[in-house]
Amino acid sequence: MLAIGLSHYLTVGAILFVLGILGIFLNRKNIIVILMSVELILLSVNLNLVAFSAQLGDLTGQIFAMFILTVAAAEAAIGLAIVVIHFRNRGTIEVDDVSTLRG
Amino acid sequence: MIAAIAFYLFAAVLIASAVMVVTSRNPVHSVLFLILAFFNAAALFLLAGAEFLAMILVIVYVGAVAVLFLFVVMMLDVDFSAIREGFQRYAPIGGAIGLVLFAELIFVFGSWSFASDAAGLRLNPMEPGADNTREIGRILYTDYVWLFQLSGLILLVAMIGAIVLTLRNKPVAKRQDIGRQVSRMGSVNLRQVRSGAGLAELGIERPPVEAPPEPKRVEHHGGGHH
Amino acid sequence: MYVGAIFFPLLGACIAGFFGRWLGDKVSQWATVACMAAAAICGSLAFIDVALGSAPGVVPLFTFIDVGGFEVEWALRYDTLSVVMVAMVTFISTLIHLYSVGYMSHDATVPRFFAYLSLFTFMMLMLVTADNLVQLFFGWEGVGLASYLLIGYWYEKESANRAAMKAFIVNRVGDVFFMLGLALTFWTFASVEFETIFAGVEAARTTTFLGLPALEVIGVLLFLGACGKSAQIGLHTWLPDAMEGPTPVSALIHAATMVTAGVFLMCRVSPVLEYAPTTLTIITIVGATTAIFAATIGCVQNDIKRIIAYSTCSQLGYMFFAVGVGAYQAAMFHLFTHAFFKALLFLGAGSVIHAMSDEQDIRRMGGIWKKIPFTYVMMWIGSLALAGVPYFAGYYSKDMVLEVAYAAHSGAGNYAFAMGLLAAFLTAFYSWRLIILTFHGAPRADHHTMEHVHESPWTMLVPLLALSVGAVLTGYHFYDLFVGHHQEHFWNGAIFTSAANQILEHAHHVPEWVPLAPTVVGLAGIALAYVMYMFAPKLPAMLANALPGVHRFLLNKWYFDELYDFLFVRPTQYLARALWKTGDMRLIDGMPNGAAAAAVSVAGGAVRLQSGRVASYAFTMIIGLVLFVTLLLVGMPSR
Amino acid sequence: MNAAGFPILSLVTFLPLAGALVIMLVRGEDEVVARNARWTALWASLITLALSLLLWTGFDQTTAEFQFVEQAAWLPEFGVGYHMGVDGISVLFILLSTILTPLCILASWESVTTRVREYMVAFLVLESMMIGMFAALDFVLFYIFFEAVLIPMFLIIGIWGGGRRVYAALKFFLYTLAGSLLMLLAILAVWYEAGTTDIPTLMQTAFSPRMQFWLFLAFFASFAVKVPMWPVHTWLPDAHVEAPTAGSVILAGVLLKMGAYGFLRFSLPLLPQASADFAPLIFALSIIAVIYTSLVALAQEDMKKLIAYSSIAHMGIVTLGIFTFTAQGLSGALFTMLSHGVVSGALFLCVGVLYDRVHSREIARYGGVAKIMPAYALVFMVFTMASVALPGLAGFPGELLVIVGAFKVNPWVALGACMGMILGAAYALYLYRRVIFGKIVREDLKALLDLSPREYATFAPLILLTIWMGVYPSSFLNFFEATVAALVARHEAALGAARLAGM
Amino acid sequence: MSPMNWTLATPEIVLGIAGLLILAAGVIPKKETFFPVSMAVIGAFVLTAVLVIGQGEGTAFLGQYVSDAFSRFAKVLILLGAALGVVLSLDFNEKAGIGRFEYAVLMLFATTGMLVMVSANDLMSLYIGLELLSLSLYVIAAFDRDNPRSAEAGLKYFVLGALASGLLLYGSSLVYGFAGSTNFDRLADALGGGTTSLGLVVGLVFVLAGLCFKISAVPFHMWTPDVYEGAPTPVTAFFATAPKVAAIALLMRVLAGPFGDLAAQWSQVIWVASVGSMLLGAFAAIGQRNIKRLMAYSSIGHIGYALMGVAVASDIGLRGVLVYMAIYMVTSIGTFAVLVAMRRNGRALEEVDDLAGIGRTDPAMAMWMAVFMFSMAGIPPLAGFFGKLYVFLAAVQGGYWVLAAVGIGTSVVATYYYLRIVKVMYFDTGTAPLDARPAGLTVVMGATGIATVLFFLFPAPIIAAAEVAITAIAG
Repeated sequence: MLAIGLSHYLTVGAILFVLGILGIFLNRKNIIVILMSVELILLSVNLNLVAFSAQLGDLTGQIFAMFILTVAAAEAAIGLAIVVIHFRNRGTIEVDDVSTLRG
Repeated sequence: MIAAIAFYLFAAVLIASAVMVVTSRNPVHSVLFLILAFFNAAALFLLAGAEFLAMILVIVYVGAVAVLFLFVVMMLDVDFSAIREGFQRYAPIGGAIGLVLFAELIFVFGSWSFASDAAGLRLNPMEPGADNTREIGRILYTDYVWLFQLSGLILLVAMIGAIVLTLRNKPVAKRQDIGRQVSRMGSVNLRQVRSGAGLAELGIERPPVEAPPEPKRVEHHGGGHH
Repeated sequence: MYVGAIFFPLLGACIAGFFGRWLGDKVSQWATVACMAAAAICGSLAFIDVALGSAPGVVPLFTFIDVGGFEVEWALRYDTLSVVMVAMVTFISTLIHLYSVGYMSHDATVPRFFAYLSLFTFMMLMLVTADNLVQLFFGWEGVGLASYLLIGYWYEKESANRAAMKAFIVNRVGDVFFMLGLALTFWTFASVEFETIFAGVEAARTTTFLGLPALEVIGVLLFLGACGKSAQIGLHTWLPDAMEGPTPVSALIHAATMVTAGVFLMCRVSPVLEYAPTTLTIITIVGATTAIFAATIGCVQNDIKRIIAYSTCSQLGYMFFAVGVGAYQAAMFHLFTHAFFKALLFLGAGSVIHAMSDEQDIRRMGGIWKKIPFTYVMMWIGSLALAGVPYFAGYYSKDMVLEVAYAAHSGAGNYAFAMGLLAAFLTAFYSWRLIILTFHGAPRADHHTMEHVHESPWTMLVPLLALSVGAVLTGYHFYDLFVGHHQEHFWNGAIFTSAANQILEHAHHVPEWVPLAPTVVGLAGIALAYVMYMFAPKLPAMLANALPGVHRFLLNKWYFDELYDFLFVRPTQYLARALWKTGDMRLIDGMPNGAAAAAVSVAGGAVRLQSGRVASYAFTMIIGLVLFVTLLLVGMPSR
Repeated sequence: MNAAGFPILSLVTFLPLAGALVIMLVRGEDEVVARNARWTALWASLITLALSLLLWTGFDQTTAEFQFVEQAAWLPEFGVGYHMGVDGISVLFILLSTILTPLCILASWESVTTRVREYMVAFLVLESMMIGMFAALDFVLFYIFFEAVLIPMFLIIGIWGGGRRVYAALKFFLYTLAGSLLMLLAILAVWYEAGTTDIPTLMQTAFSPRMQFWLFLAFFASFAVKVPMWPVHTWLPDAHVEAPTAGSVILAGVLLKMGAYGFLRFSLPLLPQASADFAPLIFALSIIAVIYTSLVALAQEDMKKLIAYSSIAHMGIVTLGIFTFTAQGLSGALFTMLSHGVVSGALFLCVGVLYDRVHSREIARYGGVAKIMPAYALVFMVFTMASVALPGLAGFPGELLVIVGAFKVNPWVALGACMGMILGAAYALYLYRRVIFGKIVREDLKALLDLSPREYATFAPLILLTIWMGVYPSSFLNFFEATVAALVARHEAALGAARLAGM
Repeated sequence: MSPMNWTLATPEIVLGIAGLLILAAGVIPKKETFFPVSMAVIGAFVLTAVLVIGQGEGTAFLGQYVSDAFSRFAKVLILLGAALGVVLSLDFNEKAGIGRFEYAVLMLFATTGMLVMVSANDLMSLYIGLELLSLSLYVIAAFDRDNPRSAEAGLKYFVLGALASGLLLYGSSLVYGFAGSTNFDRLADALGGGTTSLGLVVGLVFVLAGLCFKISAVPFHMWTPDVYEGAPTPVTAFFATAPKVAAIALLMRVLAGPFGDLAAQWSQVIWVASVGSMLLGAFAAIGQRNIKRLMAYSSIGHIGYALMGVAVASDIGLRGVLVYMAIYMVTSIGTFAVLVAMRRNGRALEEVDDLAGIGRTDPAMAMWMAVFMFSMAGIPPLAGFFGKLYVFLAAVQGGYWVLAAVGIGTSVVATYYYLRIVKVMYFDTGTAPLDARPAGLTVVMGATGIATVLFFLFPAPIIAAAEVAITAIAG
């Protein structure tokens, strides 16, 4: 079914996944980039699911991916809403400034 | 062969743009690279035969989510030049951890095996040659109606959330109030106007402007100091 | 009657102690005197019944303890040994109660004093009538308590408190050995009842304990206990200090009764001692040493009561070495006579002190014999009896003691005899030193005191008179019964002597010079005292200057107090503080407190991880994830 | 059901709790609430006392069986039940608790003026838990009561205590908690091993030597802290010093007994082999405790601290007695526990009397009290003497029996215990001398009043008990004679069996 | 394949529809409808709870949904916690200016999500339920939007939550890839086949990571203190109770059900998480001054104890977890009722020291708070002791001595800070009394307090129920 091996897809997925993770915790810029990193992670998951779906010849993976897309959209909306109110309160969306609560 | 070349090409661009998403200094650039990444991912979906998902990815992600990102980036009006450059000081160890994780995943994929009866356990096996979109549509609205409805609920929650968090009833904001419009009888004069009469003839109708309230007069008694 | 003799004093103590405040001084003191008199009558009747009528008996009261074979009854054992003590104690105690009526008349808390006194008598009677070691120990500790209370009677005096405490604690040291002896007795004989013990002695001869004959160990332990109570050398230090108490107390407790409890105990366990020859030897040596040691100190002391106290100590040594050579009867005899004349001496001294407005230092007395002639005579009688001048009570008993020591024909016996003889000389010497310095010569007290010197009231003089009669007559009168030809009938088995022990018999057949020797040395001592203090008053000072070391050594009581202070008191105090401040507060508390501090610092560290930065949080999560994945990939060796 | 015909143990256990509930429901002015709380507490505890006297009269002294047994399902699927009952070991401790509580309430009548309601509630809850602990015949039930005691005691020390009360309360709580949690593990292990926590059933169960070893260590951790044994004793002086008078009384009178009770109830019968193996260690620790703490007591400058240290020394005697495994030693230990409960409780009350008047526990602050408070001096003397084990008073029979028992096992151990007698006399008399004797130097002391009628009422029963226990101890010893005999027999049988198995 | 069997899911459907109706009803009136909407939501919870109790057994929606004794047990707990959570918010939100009806509606949808979670029998339903819960929670964490702390809390929770769900999904994808199915029953079949692969195990670990985030187990706990502190107090109360129960119930179902055969693997992970949580919960709370933050660490510690039961991987252990969570939830709600009531001169208080002296000024509240603290410390006879008893019993039975020992040690340390609160309330003297508290809070405190105190009288029913529940998933 797959034009190219499963492991290729999985590897690409893994790279995206790791990039997404690195984007979250090595990022010092703004929070929106973190949200985008989350999108990358979800993308990698979708890639995995699609690859497995194709490999197994089973549609469940794609259905799963559908739901993930839906939820990711909702998540993005809420995430951005929270970023907005945070910005309104603080006037900044720098990552390291989100640290008044600690200890 | 072509498929392989296409895969490598799209995968390479995908990864490159993902890297740019993470490392780009300007968030607007990040969003744009994200869009590029989505497009490439959609292409990879297509290669894997998931055509419907590929389309959805483009429509939903590029059309809605990415644009939303852009919108917010613009709206927040952040002074990006002030944002500090570079990674955190523990970037090396972070990178190392990332590498370890990646290595482990690769190691795992290298020895990937399926459950012995995986084929028999499939819930929705694909008919050979069936239309991907049709099939998905069929089972999504029947077998998965429960989750489908719940996803709707999630979207509703997202909507409520976004509104409740960001919507402000500022007294100065202009909002449409249908009820008020409908019930607005006395303040607007309806007048029979001859058809064809232009502005030049009728002039611009304006509601009577209330005089601004007079500033309260302060009585000065005796001219003494307060 | 048997019960009454014991419990009348307790009744008196309760009346005076609990209701004294409401009854008033007069009523409560006479109530106790009446109770004592009743007890004395009961006691005398019991003496006639039991000792003279040879009708011993046991009055059981109720069960004290009964645990796993460890059975102890409250019971009153009346045999000759105890009844001698009962009679003597009740009689002397009655007299001293009477004496106290006069002596303590100016005191603020008279009922308290009488309550203590009666309580003491009760405890002493419990001690002597005990049917088992535990009850004996009850009395033993009880008299210790009463003694503590009475020594510390004037509790506002720091020295009195100190002395009281010292008495109690030094006694406790002895008591500990008593208790151990008691425990060993139980495990040897499976009982602490005298009857059972005595019956089992024969069988227990082969029992060993830690490789030693059990009987010997029991004997030594009990003897060490007795040493505490009877102020033998080593544990004697409390007795002189005990003179801080009111004089009647000194007379009753620290002369006539309590201090002799040790001797009584030794006689009581004579069946055991009979089979513990080594113990007997130890007793002999310790007793003899005490006799001479206390006598030497007595020669240089200046406190009138302390001199008599050392004399008591010395006389107790006599009794002990009499026990040590197996002549329990002789020990009892000396105990009996000693009670009278020593009480007489103390009461006489009290009368002197009373007359001298509470002055006790004989260096500030002198020249008062004409003002208090009655007391003077009494003191003479007492001293004569003490010195063993013929036909006074002490003569008979002391002679007997020395004779048995000689008759023992053992090394220890000879040592005892020699020491006893020397001590007899010293005894006579310091007795007359006391009399001369107190009554004769130029008055050394201030004018004011001298004006107030007066004879004591009749309540004090009547007891003196009664005791002087005893001091004169008891020796002659009871010689036959106690140690003479009627002794076996008299003791009626209350004192056990093995078949091999014929010491009394031998004592009657010692060479002629032996009975004479004490008298001779006694007279020599008296003579020396006259020479030194009457005729050549400068001699003592010269002697002291000539032998400064010896004098200081004696004056400081052989440095026993200093030694104990150095060996026990100071290290204890130091250790107490060190254990508290270092051991408890620093080391032991240091652990939990340190753990608490460590927990707080760990907490600080844990909290510092919580930096508030989202990126680090995510980083932590990923590290955790990687850790878990690695954990499973590598495989954890064990859980 | 049982000899009394109705669930007397449960009644005695939970009656104080009911009293506490009533007090909690009282509303109104502070004054009124305080008064009502006092009287309610007193009556509740007195009725409890009266009921508990039925235990005294109804107890069959001839048998080692559990009596007044009550059983009810509680957690049947786990083998945990509500099982109450008493034998010779526990019955007198229940009585001790019920006697001391009213006295404590009386003693706090005037000295506690703040938050009286809470105070009385805490005390009644405390009483309830103590009684329950002694009556529990189920291990889990026991543990619940055992631990629950901590809560009211923590509050009593912490709220009504002295200057360093917070430190003391926390130390008390955490120390004991740490110990008992280990015991909890052991209980769980026993539970798992035997399938039940019913104590009479467990007593029939034999554990493997290895298991016994670990179980003993865990029990030991808990009970040793509670006793307290050296070197985990330091919580006690602090707790005592800071606790209010009545708190100290209960602490010394009953709570300290819980550890020793645990040894008797669990360590000995359940783990005979390990108990025997560990006995030398216990001896060593006990002797150290006796001598060490007696010495430390000698150096104290605070009255309560001194008495607290003396308590540790006495408890050293108790542990010593328990691990002699002789009838004398065990009975002596039990008797010492009882007498110490009465005597040290009374001593703390004595300190409280002075503290109420002068508000200082510093020894140097006093002197010459005998002059103005002769009755008090007498009372204090009685208890001091009882504390130094003067024959004829409560302290003696126990110590005598322990020493007799210990002598059989090891004379040197007995000698060590005897050292405690000497030192005990030293510190007790030293205290008495400095406080009661001497001249009055401080002006304010001259105005002190002697005992009030209420204080007489508090002390009278204690004095009577002290003398009764001293003169006629067999009336108490008879209660546990049969039980102790059975205990010793079982212990020897178990050891004999183990020895046979070893061959 | 089981049929659709719609009616089995009645409770969730009813709750969801009720939510829509309430939302609609709340929007229309002109004035703020917070109070009536909250009441309606509570009513909906009660109704749902009744339905849950009467719910049948079986699966629905082609195996995506399951109803059994376990789910019913958890659901009743969740609904109880959620209802009380709404009660706690009533007065507080009004005073804090966040008394908007959407709050209650979001609580309702979050609860719906939780119900879906505990009934999930498929990785997808698991994910959807979890996200329904999470998204609602993100919003209500930031609900006090003008308060920077609340916004920050929401942001942190969101970012880390999104990461966690990413991990969960990645794991799910691997599991799906291995087994070819997302249905739990089929997963169990696939794993029962005897073949396991590294991929599956790694997938499992990722899934675990996602779930551990929700229950805030170390090392996925980092959000907890910050979010607890920043969010409005009633929100914190809600966070600490019902979602915890739901998440741990889900965890148990996943581990005991489909992954039951991999117990040897996941038990190690849970072991580490348990030990870490206990240690962190005990130590990090020591120095805390903010009482909400302290409660956060405390909840981490409690999760550690609960995980002890999971790690043992036996019926007894799982039963212990259920009992533990039930008790923990009740006690927590009581505690938070007290925290919500901490208000002086109209200002909400959050410092431990603000409790000073309430033993005198507000004895009833102090008493209940003390009861809760002692219960959390595990002192008998309070309920918390029984929770610990059961998990320790499981650990001992399983021979997990290290776990038990760590549990003991951390219990003692943790007791210290619980006692510190009691100390502050009773031993210290306060400045001024707190404001009078609304009756609702008094009722909640009293009810949970009495339940905590009297649990020991009748522990059998709840334990029996837990027993039955566990049989349903593990038997």
